[in-house]
Amino acid sequence: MDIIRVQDRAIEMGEALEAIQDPAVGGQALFLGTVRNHFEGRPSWGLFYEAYQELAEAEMAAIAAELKAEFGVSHVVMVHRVGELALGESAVLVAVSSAHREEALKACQAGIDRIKARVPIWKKERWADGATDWHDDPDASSGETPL
Amino acid sequence: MDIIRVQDRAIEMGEALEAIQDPAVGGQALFLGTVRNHFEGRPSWGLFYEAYQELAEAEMAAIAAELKAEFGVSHVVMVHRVGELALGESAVLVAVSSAHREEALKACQAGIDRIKARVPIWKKERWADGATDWHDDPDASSGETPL
Amino acid sequence: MRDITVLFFSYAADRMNGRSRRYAVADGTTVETLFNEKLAPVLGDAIGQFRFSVNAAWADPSRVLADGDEVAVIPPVSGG
Amino acid sequence: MRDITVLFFSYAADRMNGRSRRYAVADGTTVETLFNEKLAPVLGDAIGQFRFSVNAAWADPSRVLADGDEVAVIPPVSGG
Repeated sequence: MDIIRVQDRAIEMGEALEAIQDPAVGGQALFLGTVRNHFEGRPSWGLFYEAYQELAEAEMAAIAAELKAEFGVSHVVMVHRVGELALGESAVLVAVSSAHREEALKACQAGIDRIKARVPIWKKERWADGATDWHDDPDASSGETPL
Repeated sequence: MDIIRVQDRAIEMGEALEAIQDPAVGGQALFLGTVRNHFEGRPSWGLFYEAYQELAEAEMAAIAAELKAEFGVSHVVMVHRVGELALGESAVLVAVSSAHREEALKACQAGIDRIKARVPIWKKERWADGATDWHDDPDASSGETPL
Repeated sequence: MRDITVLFFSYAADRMNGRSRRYAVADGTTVETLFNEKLAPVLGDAIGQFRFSVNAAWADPSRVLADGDEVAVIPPVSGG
Repeated sequence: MRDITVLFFSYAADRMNGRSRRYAVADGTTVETLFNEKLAPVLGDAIGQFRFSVNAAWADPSRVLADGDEVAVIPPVSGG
Protein backbone atom coordinates (compact mmCIF):
# COMPACT_ATOMS: atom_id res chain seq x y z
CA MET A 1 0.00 0.00 0.00
CA ASP A 2 1.21 3.51 -0.72
CA ILE A 3 0.76 6.63 1.41
CA ILE A 4 1.36 10.06 -0.12
CA ARG A 5 0.45 12.90 2.22
CA VAL A 6 1.22 16.42 3.42
CA GLN A 7 -0.01 16.73 7.00
CA ASP A 8 0.22 19.06 9.99
CA ARG A 9 0.24 16.33 12.63
CA ALA A 10 3.27 14.32 13.76
CA ILE A 11 4.67 11.68 11.41
CA GLU A 12 4.05 8.11 12.59
CA MET A 13 6.59 5.48 11.70
CA GLY A 14 4.26 2.60 12.58
CA GLU A 15 1.74 3.58 9.93
CA ALA A 16 4.49 3.61 7.29
CA LEU A 17 5.92 0.24 8.30
CA GLU A 18 2.47 -1.29 8.12
CA ALA A 19 1.82 0.20 4.68
CA ILE A 20 5.01 -1.15 3.06
CA GLN A 21 4.67 -4.61 4.63
CA ASP A 22 4.26 -7.37 2.05
CA PRO A 23 5.06 -11.12 2.14
CA ALA A 24 7.02 -10.81 -1.13
CA VAL A 25 9.25 -8.08 0.27
CA GLY A 26 12.75 -8.64 1.64
CA GLY A 27 14.07 -5.13 2.13
CA GLN A 28 12.57 -1.99 3.62
CA ALA A 29 14.48 1.28 3.51
CA LEU A 30 13.36 4.36 5.42
CA PHE A 31 14.62 7.90 5.60
CA LEU A 32 13.49 10.33 8.25
CA GLY A 33 14.42 13.99 8.03
CA THR A 34 14.43 15.66 11.43
CA VAL A 35 14.76 19.23 12.66
CA ARG A 36 18.28 19.86 13.91
CA ASN A 37 19.72 22.51 16.19
CA HIS A 38 22.03 24.09 13.62
CA PHE A 39 22.25 24.94 9.93
CA GLU A 40 25.62 25.57 8.36
CA GLY A 41 27.09 26.31 11.77
CA ARG A 42 24.38 28.70 12.98
CA PRO A 43 22.29 27.64 16.00
CA SER A 44 18.59 27.07 15.32
CA TRP A 45 15.50 26.64 17.45
CA GLY A 46 13.35 24.94 14.84
CA LEU A 47 11.66 25.13 11.48
CA PHE A 48 8.36 26.26 10.01
CA TYR A 49 7.24 24.36 6.90
CA GLU A 50 4.62 25.45 4.40
CA ALA A 51 3.37 23.54 1.36
CA TYR A 52 1.20 24.01 -1.68
CA GLN A 53 -0.60 20.90 -0.52
CA GLU A 54 -2.48 19.91 -3.66
CA LEU A 55 0.51 20.25 -5.99
CA ALA A 56 2.92 18.82 -3.39
CA GLU A 57 0.89 15.65 -3.04
CA ALA A 58 0.58 15.34 -6.83
CA GLU A 59 4.34 15.75 -7.24
CA MET A 60 5.09 13.22 -4.49
CA ALA A 61 2.72 10.77 -6.20
CA ALA A 62 4.61 11.34 -9.47
CA ILE A 63 7.91 10.63 -7.69
CA ALA A 64 6.47 7.47 -6.12
CA ALA A 65 5.44 6.26 -9.59
CA GLU A 66 8.98 6.97 -10.85
CA LEU A 67 10.50 4.92 -8.01
CA LYS A 68 8.29 1.96 -8.87
CA ALA A 69 9.14 2.21 -12.59
CA GLU A 70 12.89 2.82 -12.14
CA PHE A 71 13.71 0.61 -9.15
CA GLY A 72 10.89 -1.92 -9.18
CA VAL A 73 9.94 -1.22 -5.56
CA SER A 74 6.63 -2.58 -4.34
CA HIS A 75 5.32 0.08 -1.95
CA VAL A 76 6.15 3.73 -1.35
CA VAL A 77 5.29 5.98 1.60
CA MET A 78 6.02 9.71 1.44
CA VAL A 79 4.77 11.91 4.24
CA HIS A 80 5.81 15.53 4.71
CA ARG A 81 4.80 17.57 7.71
CA VAL A 82 3.94 21.27 7.68
CA GLY A 83 3.60 23.90 10.39
CA GLU A 84 5.86 24.70 13.34
CA LEU A 85 8.32 21.91 14.15
CA ALA A 86 10.45 21.72 17.27
CA LEU A 87 14.00 20.39 17.42
CA GLY A 88 14.10 16.62 16.96
CA GLU A 89 10.69 16.38 15.30
CA SER A 90 10.40 14.65 11.93
CA ALA A 91 9.66 16.77 8.87
CA VAL A 92 9.67 14.09 6.20
CA LEU A 93 9.49 10.32 5.93
CA VAL A 94 10.26 8.21 2.87
CA ALA A 95 9.72 4.46 3.20
CA VAL A 96 9.96 1.90 0.43
CA SER A 97 9.91 -1.87 0.26
CA SER A 98 11.25 -4.19 -2.38
CA ALA A 99 12.11 -7.84 -2.95
CA HIS A 100 15.82 -6.94 -2.74
CA ARG A 101 17.73 -4.54 -0.55
CA GLU A 102 19.72 -2.68 -3.20
CA GLU A 103 16.59 -1.44 -4.96
CA ALA A 104 14.95 -0.41 -1.70
CA LEU A 105 17.96 1.63 -0.60
CA LYS A 106 18.47 3.27 -3.99
CA ALA A 107 14.79 4.12 -4.29
CA CYS A 108 14.73 5.59 -0.79
CA GLN A 109 17.68 7.83 -1.62
CA ALA A 110 16.16 8.91 -4.94
CA GLY A 111 12.85 9.55 -3.17
CA ILE A 112 14.21 12.00 -0.62
CA ASP A 113 16.50 13.64 -3.22
CA ARG A 114 13.57 14.27 -5.56
CA ILE A 115 11.27 15.50 -2.79
CA LYS A 116 13.89 18.07 -1.84
CA ALA A 117 14.43 19.09 -5.46
CA ARG A 118 10.89 19.20 -6.79
CA VAL A 119 8.04 19.19 -4.27
CA PRO A 120 6.54 22.64 -3.52
CA ILE A 121 7.32 22.82 0.18
CA TRP A 122 9.33 25.55 1.87
CA LYS A 123 11.02 25.88 5.21
CA LYS A 124 11.72 28.89 7.37
CA GLU A 125 14.53 28.66 9.90
CA ARG A 126 13.89 30.04 13.38
CA TRP A 127 17.41 31.05 14.32
CA ALA A 128 18.43 30.87 17.96
CA ASP A 129 19.19 34.61 17.82
CA GLY A 130 15.51 35.32 17.08
CA ALA A 131 15.76 36.02 13.34
CA THR A 132 13.81 33.97 10.81
CA ASP A 133 14.63 33.22 7.17
CA TRP A 134 12.99 31.28 4.38
CA HIS A 135 15.67 28.89 3.14
CA ASP A 136 15.01 29.78 -0.48
CA ASP A 137 14.86 33.55 -0.13
CA PRO A 138 17.54 35.18 -2.29
CA ASP A 139 17.37 38.26 -0.01
CA ALA A 140 17.42 36.46 3.35
CA SER A 141 17.71 39.25 5.88
CA SER A 142 20.62 37.89 7.85
CA GLY A 143 23.60 37.42 5.64
CA GLU A 144 26.15 35.96 8.05
CA THR A 145 25.77 32.49 6.63
CA PRO A 146 24.91 31.47 3.10
CA LEU A 147 21.43 30.05 2.69
CA MET B 1 23.59 6.09 21.53
CA ASP B 2 24.59 2.91 19.72
CA ILE B 3 22.98 -0.51 19.94
CA ILE B 4 24.85 -3.57 18.65
CA ARG B 5 23.07 -6.81 19.39
CA VAL B 6 22.26 -10.34 18.24
CA GLN B 7 18.95 -11.35 19.83
CA ASP B 8 16.30 -14.05 19.60
CA ARG B 9 13.33 -11.78 20.31
CA ALA B 10 11.54 -9.59 17.77
CA ILE B 11 13.29 -6.46 16.54
CA GLU B 12 11.75 -3.23 17.82
CA MET B 13 11.93 -0.18 15.62
CA GLY B 14 11.00 2.21 18.44
CA GLU B 15 14.08 1.32 20.46
CA ALA B 16 16.30 2.04 17.45
CA LEU B 17 14.67 5.37 16.68
CA GLU B 18 15.11 6.45 20.27
CA ALA B 19 18.77 5.42 20.27
CA ILE B 20 19.74 7.42 17.17
CA GLN B 21 17.79 10.52 18.20
CA ASP B 22 20.00 13.57 18.71
CA PRO B 23 19.32 17.34 18.51
CA ALA B 24 22.28 17.78 16.15
CA VAL B 25 20.98 15.19 13.70
CA GLY B 26 19.05 15.99 10.51
CA GLY B 27 18.86 12.64 8.74
CA GLN B 28 18.03 9.16 9.92
CA ALA B 29 18.31 6.22 7.55
CA LEU B 30 17.00 2.79 8.40
CA PHE B 31 17.12 -0.55 6.65
CA LEU B 32 14.99 -3.48 7.71
CA GLY B 33 15.56 -6.91 6.18
CA THR B 34 12.45 -9.08 6.36
CA VAL B 35 11.68 -12.70 5.64
CA ARG B 36 10.04 -13.04 2.24
CA ASN B 37 7.97 -15.80 0.68
CA HIS B 38 10.38 -16.64 -2.13
CA PHE B 39 14.09 -16.88 -2.91
CA GLU B 40 15.26 -16.82 -6.51
CA GLY B 41 11.82 -17.86 -7.66
CA ARG B 42 11.31 -20.74 -5.23
CA PRO B 43 8.48 -20.45 -2.66
CA SER B 44 9.58 -20.29 0.97
CA TRP B 45 7.86 -20.58 4.34
CA GLY B 46 10.48 -18.80 6.41
CA LEU B 47 14.06 -18.72 7.65
CA PHE B 48 16.09 -20.02 10.53
CA TYR B 49 19.06 -17.86 11.55
CA GLU B 50 22.02 -18.88 13.65
CA ALA B 51 24.93 -16.73 14.81
CA TYR B 52 28.27 -17.01 16.52
CA GLN B 53 26.97 -14.38 18.89
CA GLU B 54 30.19 -13.18 20.52
CA LEU B 55 32.10 -12.76 17.26
CA ALA B 56 29.02 -11.45 15.42
CA GLU B 57 28.54 -8.65 17.93
CA ALA B 58 32.26 -7.83 17.83
CA GLU B 59 32.20 -7.66 14.03
CA MET B 60 29.06 -5.49 14.00
CA ALA B 61 30.73 -3.16 16.50
CA ALA B 62 33.76 -2.97 14.17
CA ILE B 63 31.46 -2.11 11.25
CA ALA B 64 29.70 0.56 13.33
CA ALA B 65 33.09 2.13 14.10
CA GLU B 66 33.93 2.10 10.38
CA LEU B 67 30.67 3.87 9.54
CA LYS B 68 31.43 6.62 12.05
CA ALA B 69 34.96 7.04 10.73
CA GLU B 70 34.09 6.88 7.01
CA PHE B 71 30.75 8.69 6.91
CA GLY B 72 30.84 10.79 10.05
CA VAL B 73 27.52 9.44 11.29
CA SER B 74 26.56 10.15 14.90
CA HIS B 75 24.77 7.01 16.05
CA VAL B 76 24.56 3.46 14.77
CA VAL B 77 22.08 0.71 15.62
CA MET B 78 22.63 -2.83 14.31
CA VAL B 79 20.34 -5.59 15.53
CA HIS B 80 20.22 -9.06 14.04
CA ARG B 81 17.70 -11.63 15.07
CA VAL B 82 18.35 -15.38 15.35
CA GLY B 83 16.06 -18.42 15.62
CA GLU B 84 12.96 -19.35 13.63
CA LEU B 85 11.46 -16.41 11.73
CA ALA B 86 8.08 -16.41 10.03
CA LEU B 87 7.25 -14.64 6.77
CA GLY B 88 7.20 -10.88 7.19
CA GLU B 89 9.28 -10.85 10.38
CA SER B 90 12.39 -8.68 10.52
CA ALA B 91 15.77 -10.40 10.56
CA VAL B 92 18.04 -7.36 10.64
CA LEU B 93 17.82 -3.65 11.35
CA VAL B 94 20.44 -1.03 10.55
CA ALA B 95 19.69 2.52 11.69
CA VAL B 96 22.05 5.49 11.51
CA SER B 97 21.71 9.20 12.11
CA SER B 98 23.81 12.04 10.84
CA ALA B 99 23.75 15.82 10.47
CA HIS B 100 23.17 15.39 6.72
CA ARG B 101 21.06 12.95 4.74
CA GLU B 102 23.65 11.80 2.20
CA GLU B 103 25.97 10.44 4.87
CA ALA B 104 23.13 8.73 6.72
CA LEU B 105 21.91 6.97 3.57
CA LYS B 106 25.39 5.94 2.43
CA ALA B 107 26.30 4.66 5.88
CA CYS B 108 23.06 2.67 6.12
CA GLN B 109 23.76 1.01 2.80
CA ALA B 110 27.38 0.25 3.73
CA GLY B 111 26.19 -1.08 7.09
CA ILE B 112 23.83 -3.69 5.69
CA ASP B 113 26.28 -4.61 2.89
CA ARG B 114 29.07 -5.24 5.41
CA ILE B 115 26.83 -7.17 7.79
CA LYS B 116 25.88 -9.50 4.96
CA ALA B 117 29.50 -9.87 3.83
CA ARG B 118 31.30 -10.24 7.15
CA VAL B 119 29.22 -11.00 10.23
CA PRO B 120 29.16 -14.67 11.26
CA ILE B 121 25.44 -15.32 10.91
CA TRP B 122 23.85 -17.97 8.72
CA LYS B 123 20.38 -18.58 7.40
CA LYS B 124 18.57 -21.76 6.53
CA GLU B 125 15.67 -21.55 4.10
CA ARG B 126 12.53 -23.50 4.94
CA TRP B 127 11.23 -24.15 1.42
CA ALA B 128 7.51 -24.42 0.89
CA ASP B 129 8.04 -27.96 -0.43
CA GLY B 130 9.37 -29.03 2.98
CA ALA B 131 13.09 -29.12 2.18
CA THR B 132 15.58 -26.97 4.10
CA ASP B 133 18.94 -25.58 2.98
CA TRP B 134 21.64 -23.49 4.56
CA HIS B 135 22.18 -20.59 2.15
CA ASP B 136 25.94 -20.99 2.22
CA ASP B 137 26.11 -24.76 1.85
CA PRO B 138 28.08 -25.66 -1.30
CA ASP B 139 26.28 -29.04 -1.32
CA ALA B 140 22.74 -27.78 -0.71
CA SER B 141 20.59 -30.85 -1.08
CA SER B 142 18.08 -29.43 -3.54
CA GLY B 143 19.78 -28.28 -6.68
CA GLU B 144 16.86 -26.88 -8.67
CA THR B 145 17.82 -23.29 -7.92
CA PRO B 146 21.27 -21.88 -7.34
CA LEU B 147 21.90 -20.88 -3.77
CA MET C 1 -11.40 39.84 -19.46
CA ARG C 2 -10.40 36.85 -17.36
CA ASP C 3 -10.64 36.63 -13.60
CA ILE C 4 -7.45 34.99 -12.27
CA THR C 5 -6.50 33.99 -8.73
CA VAL C 6 -2.79 33.93 -7.93
CA LEU C 7 -1.35 32.00 -4.97
CA PHE C 8 1.92 32.95 -3.25
CA PHE C 9 4.16 30.89 -0.99
CA SER C 10 7.23 31.33 1.18
CA TYR C 11 9.06 34.63 0.73
CA ALA C 12 6.87 35.47 -2.27
CA ALA C 13 3.86 35.57 0.09
CA ASP C 14 5.82 37.80 2.46
CA ARG C 15 6.65 40.25 -0.33
CA MET C 16 3.12 40.26 -1.72
CA ASN C 17 1.88 40.74 1.83
CA GLY C 18 -0.65 37.97 1.32
CA ARG C 19 -1.12 34.39 0.21
CA SER C 20 -3.46 35.10 -2.68
CA ARG C 21 -4.59 37.95 -4.95
CA ARG C 22 -7.16 38.27 -7.71
CA TYR C 23 -6.42 39.95 -11.01
CA ALA C 24 -8.49 40.78 -14.07
CA VAL C 25 -6.43 40.22 -17.23
CA ALA C 26 -7.08 40.66 -20.96
CA ASP C 27 -7.98 37.71 -23.20
CA GLY C 28 -4.86 35.90 -24.38
CA THR C 29 -2.79 36.84 -21.33
CA THR C 30 -0.08 34.28 -20.51
CA VAL C 31 1.42 33.38 -17.15
CA GLU C 32 4.53 35.29 -18.23
CA THR C 33 2.60 38.45 -19.09
CA LEU C 34 0.67 38.27 -15.83
CA PHE C 35 3.92 37.86 -13.93
CA ASN C 36 5.78 40.67 -15.66
CA GLU C 37 2.92 43.17 -15.56
CA LYS C 38 1.31 42.52 -12.20
CA LEU C 39 3.71 40.59 -9.99
CA ALA C 40 7.30 41.45 -10.85
CA PRO C 41 7.00 45.07 -9.68
CA VAL C 42 6.10 43.88 -6.16
CA LEU C 43 8.12 40.66 -5.98
CA GLY C 44 11.27 42.30 -7.31
CA ASP C 45 12.59 39.02 -8.74
CA ALA C 46 13.01 37.92 -12.35
CA ILE C 47 10.57 35.36 -13.75
CA GLY C 48 13.43 32.85 -14.00
CA GLN C 49 13.46 32.63 -10.18
CA PHE C 50 10.08 30.91 -10.16
CA ARG C 51 8.13 27.97 -11.47
CA PHE C 52 4.38 28.13 -12.03
CA SER C 53 1.32 25.98 -11.80
CA VAL C 54 -2.16 26.50 -13.18
CA ASN C 55 -5.00 24.73 -11.36
CA ALA C 56 -2.48 22.72 -9.31
CA ALA C 57 -0.59 21.29 -12.29
CA TRP C 58 2.82 22.49 -13.44
CA ALA C 59 2.50 25.03 -16.26
CA ASP C 60 4.84 26.72 -18.69
CA PRO C 61 5.13 30.53 -18.54
CA SER C 62 3.73 30.58 -22.09
CA ARG C 63 0.44 29.07 -20.88
CA VAL C 64 -2.58 31.19 -21.90
CA LEU C 65 -4.88 31.81 -18.97
CA ALA C 66 -8.58 30.95 -18.95
CA ASP C 67 -11.27 32.58 -16.88
CA GLY C 68 -11.24 31.29 -13.32
CA ASP C 69 -7.71 29.85 -13.48
CA GLU C 70 -5.75 29.53 -10.26
CA VAL C 71 -2.09 30.34 -10.85
CA ALA C 72 0.61 29.60 -8.27
CA VAL C 73 3.99 31.32 -8.06
CA ILE C 74 6.47 28.68 -6.88
CA PRO C 75 9.78 29.90 -5.39
CA PRO C 76 12.74 27.49 -5.27
CA VAL C 77 11.56 24.64 -3.05
CA SER C 78 13.25 23.79 0.25
CA GLY C 79 11.29 20.89 1.70
CA GLY C 80 12.80 17.83 3.34
CA MET D 1 49.59 -31.49 24.34
CA ARG D 2 47.01 -28.76 24.07
CA ASP D 3 43.31 -29.14 24.79
CA ILE D 4 41.33 -27.31 22.08
CA THR D 5 37.59 -26.73 21.72
CA VAL D 6 36.29 -26.30 18.16
CA LEU D 7 32.92 -24.68 17.41
CA PHE D 8 30.91 -25.43 14.26
CA PHE D 9 28.09 -23.45 12.65
CA SER D 10 25.60 -23.81 9.84
CA TYR D 11 26.22 -26.72 7.48
CA ALA D 12 29.58 -27.39 9.14
CA ALA D 13 27.71 -28.25 12.36
CA ASP D 14 25.42 -30.54 10.38
CA ARG D 15 28.37 -32.40 8.87
CA MET D 16 30.22 -32.65 12.17
CA ASN D 17 26.97 -33.84 13.73
CA GLY D 18 27.45 -31.37 16.58
CA ARG D 19 28.13 -27.78 17.44
CA SER D 20 31.41 -28.32 19.29
CA ARG D 21 34.15 -30.91 19.69
CA ARG D 22 37.25 -31.16 21.83
CA TYR D 23 40.61 -32.21 20.46
CA ALA D 24 44.03 -32.87 21.99
CA VAL D 25 46.75 -31.56 19.68
CA ALA D 26 50.56 -31.50 19.82
CA ASP D 27 52.49 -28.41 20.89
CA GLY D 28 52.98 -26.03 17.96
CA THR D 29 49.82 -27.13 16.14
CA THR D 30 48.30 -24.39 13.99
CA VAL D 31 44.67 -23.82 13.04
CA GLU D 32 45.54 -25.11 9.58
CA THR D 33 47.07 -28.32 10.88
CA LEU D 34 44.12 -28.90 13.18
CA PHE D 35 41.75 -28.36 10.27
CA ASN D 36 43.56 -30.60 7.83
CA GLU D 37 44.18 -33.45 10.27
CA LYS D 38 41.04 -33.53 12.36
CA LEU D 39 38.26 -31.64 10.56
CA ALA D 40 38.74 -31.89 6.79
CA PRO D 41 38.11 -35.65 6.68
CA VAL D 42 34.63 -35.15 8.18
CA LEU D 43 33.76 -31.74 6.69
CA GLY D 44 34.83 -32.73 3.21
CA ASP D 45 35.63 -29.14 2.22
CA ALA D 46 38.97 -27.46 1.56
CA ILE D 47 40.34 -25.07 4.17
CA GLY D 48 39.84 -22.18 1.71
CA GLN D 49 36.07 -22.53 2.17
CA PHE D 50 36.29 -21.32 5.75
CA ARG D 51 37.44 -18.50 7.97
CA PHE D 52 38.54 -19.06 11.54
CA SER D 53 38.47 -17.39 14.90
CA VAL D 54 40.37 -18.14 18.07
CA ASN D 55 38.76 -17.07 21.33
CA ALA D 56 36.12 -15.08 19.43
CA ALA D 57 38.59 -12.97 17.42
CA TRP D 58 39.39 -13.53 13.74
CA ALA D 59 42.55 -15.62 13.35
CA ASP D 60 44.82 -16.61 10.51
CA PRO D 61 45.14 -20.34 9.67
CA SER D 62 48.85 -20.03 10.61
CA ARG D 63 47.90 -19.17 14.22
CA VAL D 64 49.61 -21.49 16.72
CA LEU D 65 47.13 -22.85 19.24
CA ALA D 66 47.52 -22.50 22.99
CA ASP D 67 46.08 -24.77 25.63
CA GLY D 68 42.40 -24.02 26.24
CA ASP D 69 41.87 -22.12 22.96
CA GLU D 70 38.41 -22.05 21.48
CA VAL D 71 38.57 -22.26 17.67
CA ALA D 72 35.56 -21.57 15.46
CA VAL D 73 35.12 -22.83 11.90
CA ILE D 74 33.26 -20.09 10.02
CA PRO D 75 31.51 -21.07 6.76
CA PRO D 76 30.66 -18.33 4.24
CA VAL D 77 28.26 -16.05 6.10
CA SER D 78 24.67 -15.49 4.97
CA GLY D 79 23.12 -13.11 7.48
CA GLY D 80 20.90 -10.18 6.66
